[in-house]
Amino acid sequence: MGQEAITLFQLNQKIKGVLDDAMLHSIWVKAEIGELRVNRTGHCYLDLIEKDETNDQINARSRAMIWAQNYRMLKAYFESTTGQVLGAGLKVLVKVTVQFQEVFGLSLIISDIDPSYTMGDLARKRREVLMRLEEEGVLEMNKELDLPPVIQKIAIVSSPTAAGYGDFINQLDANPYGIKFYHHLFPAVMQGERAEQSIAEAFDSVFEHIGVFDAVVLIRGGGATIDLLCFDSYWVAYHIAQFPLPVLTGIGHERDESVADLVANTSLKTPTAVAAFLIERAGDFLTIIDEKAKIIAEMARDLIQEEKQRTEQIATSYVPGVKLDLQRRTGRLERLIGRLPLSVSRRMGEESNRVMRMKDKIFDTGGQLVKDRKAALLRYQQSLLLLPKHKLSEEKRRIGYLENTSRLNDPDNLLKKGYSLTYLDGNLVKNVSGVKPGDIVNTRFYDGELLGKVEMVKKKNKNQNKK
Amino acid sequence: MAQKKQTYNQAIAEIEEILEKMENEELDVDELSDKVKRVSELVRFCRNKLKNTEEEVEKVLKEMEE
Amino acid sequence: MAQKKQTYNQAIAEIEEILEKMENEELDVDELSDKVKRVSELVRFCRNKLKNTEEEVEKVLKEMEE
Amino acid sequence: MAQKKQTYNQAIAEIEEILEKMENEELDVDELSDKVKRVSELVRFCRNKLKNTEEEVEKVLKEMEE
Amino acid sequence: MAQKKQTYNQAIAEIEEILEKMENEELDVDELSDKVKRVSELVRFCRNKLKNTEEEVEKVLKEMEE
Amino acid sequence: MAQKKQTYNQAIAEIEEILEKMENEELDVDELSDKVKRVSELVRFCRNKLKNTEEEVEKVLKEMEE
Amino acid sequence: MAQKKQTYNQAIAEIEEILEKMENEELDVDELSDKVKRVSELVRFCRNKLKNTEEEVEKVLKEMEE
Repeated sequence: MGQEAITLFQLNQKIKGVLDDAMLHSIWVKAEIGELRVNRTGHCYLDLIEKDETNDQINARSRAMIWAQNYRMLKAYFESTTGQVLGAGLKVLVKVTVQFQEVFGLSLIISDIDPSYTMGDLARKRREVLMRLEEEGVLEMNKELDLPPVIQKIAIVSSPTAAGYGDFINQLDANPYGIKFYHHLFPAVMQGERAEQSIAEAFDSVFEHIGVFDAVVLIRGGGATIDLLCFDSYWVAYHIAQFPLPVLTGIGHERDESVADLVANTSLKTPTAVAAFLIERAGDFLTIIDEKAKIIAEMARDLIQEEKQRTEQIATSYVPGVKLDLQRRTGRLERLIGRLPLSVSRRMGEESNRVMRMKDKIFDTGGQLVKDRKAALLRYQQSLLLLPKHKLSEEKRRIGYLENTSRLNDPDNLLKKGYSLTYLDGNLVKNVSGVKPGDIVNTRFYDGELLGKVEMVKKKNKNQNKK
Repeated sequence: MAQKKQTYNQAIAEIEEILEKMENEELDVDELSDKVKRVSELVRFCRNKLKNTEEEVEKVLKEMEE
Repeated sequence: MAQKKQTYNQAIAEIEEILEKMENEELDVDELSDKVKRVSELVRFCRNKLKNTEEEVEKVLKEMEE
Repeated sequence: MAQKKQTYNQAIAEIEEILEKMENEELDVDELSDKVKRVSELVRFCRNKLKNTEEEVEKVLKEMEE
Repeated sequence: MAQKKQTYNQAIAEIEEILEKMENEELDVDELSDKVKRVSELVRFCRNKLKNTEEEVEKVLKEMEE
Repeated sequence: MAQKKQTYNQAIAEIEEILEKMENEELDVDELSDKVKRVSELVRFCRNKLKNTEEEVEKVLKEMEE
Repeated sequence: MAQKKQTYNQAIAEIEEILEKMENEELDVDELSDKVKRVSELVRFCRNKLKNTEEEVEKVLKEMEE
């Protein structure tokens, strides 16, 4: 004790004096909004924090506030620029003035906010989430699930109090096709810090009844409030992507699609759009079935009509066909018959001619034969006329010749020429040697004879006697 | 008469076969009247079949279209 | 008369054969009248066959049209 | 006269044989008149045969046309 | 009648199969009425399933609420 | 006179033989007139034969023509 | 005078024999003159023979010609 002491007020005055001297006006500070609330009068009170990148420990914390008048302006500007609700979890770049008040202590008065910083940060975070999902191979999983043609049993993940949910239900139940939709709500907090966890839990609950449902609808009930941070979160996206039923989202965003939308099987802008989609899809199915049935009905009728025509055509066409066939055959038969008389008469005529020719030939040949024989006979007859005459005349000639020859040797003829014959004692004297003088000889002439005595005998040379 | 098991298609096929033979003059006159009878039966069978089918189909379609 | 088993086609074939022989002078005068008789029988057979067939066919067709 | 069993063909063949002999002068005058008589008979036989055949055929053809 | 397990997918697949067969003219007159009946059943099944409340599903959902 | 059995051909052969002998001067004057007589007889025989044959043939042909 | 049985040929043969002897001067004048007489007789015989033969032949031929 005994030490000089100052009052708290004095101390705070001193601190205020130091801070004022430090001139900490209009400084741009990067921080994360830890907590944000607005009081009755519209002033906004925030908790700005800074976390250690590695272990998420809070390195720094400071209270901050935005005056109600400023807050209305900044909030609208921020939200319209970023499409994000100004609230906890966001990283912001704010212009602050450090203020110290004796009663309230240190506080940062925010006078301006740069939305582009927040947007960059969110975009980076989103990219990181998407990359992680991709690396894990789950990014497209839910998209790969076939969406049934009729999504009739629907698990709804939403906030029961949200107006969007009620509208969604009403829209489904009052669909114009009279289609019965079954739906069951799996309640979840759709905004704020607990949203991520709550949505993931809701999906887990759906999973327990997975056999009942055709699809999961994730719709956000919040009217004007646009707190979409949870839908970019890794865990929500992870649950959606890996869910074995197709997930349809109707989160109601204005600008970029959330990560939840990107991984969902089908993403639509609003719960209303989702309801309309489901109704139209089921309605389309009904229409398609009806149309196909109608086409089948038409085709069946056409087929029957076609077949009827075909049968009737056969029934009418084969009658003439048969008749034609019979006609053809009759014609063919009659043509054959027609050939008969002609070929018979031709054949008969030929034979008749042949016999006639033979007859004529016999006549000719027989006649010729007789004629030839007659001619031959005539030739013989002519030969007979000539040959004996010839023979006889030859013989005559021959006899004449013989007679002549004989006549030439007749001694009388010699005597006539002067030759004479001398006989001695009746014998013809052919030489003088047998005659001696004194012999009486008789000499014959052609016309008589002389008797005489041989006076002398003279003998000639032998040579001379040869004649 | 048509056999129990005969189908419309078989009947049509048989008719067409017979008609083709007829057109190609592959049919003896001796067979002709039998074949004509046969076709006649088959046509009757087909007509009945079509008529029954039409009635059944119409009934079903009317129910469906309501 | 035509044999029981003779078909129309066989009859036509026989007629054609005889006619062809006649036209090719392969037929003796001795056979000629027998063959012509044969043709005559066959023709009668064929005509009857055609006529009967036609009647049968007509009958069947009439029945069918009723 | 023609024998019972003689056919037209045999008759024609005999005529041709006789003709050939005549043409080849293989036929004696003594046989000639006999052969000519024979041919004459044969020709008459053939003509009768032809005539009869023709009549028969005519009859058959007329019957056929009725 | 529709099987317990039949889904919309199966129903439409079956309808489309029948339609395709018809379009490809693979459907006989013989099958026609059966197939049309089948389509009719399938359509009725789908309509019922779409428009009428299935008590079983209702029950399951109710149990879930508790 | 011609013998009963003598044929025309034999007669012709005898004629030819005699004529040949005549031509070859193998025939004596002593035989000559007998032989000439013989030929004469033969020729007459042949003539008659031919004449008869001719008449017969003519007769046959005339009959045939009728 | 010619003997009854003497033939023309024998006569000619005798003439020729005599003539041969004559030419060979085998005959003396006395025989010669006899022989000449004989030849003369023979010649006359032959001539007669020829004449008769000729007449006979002529007669026969004339008959034949008729």
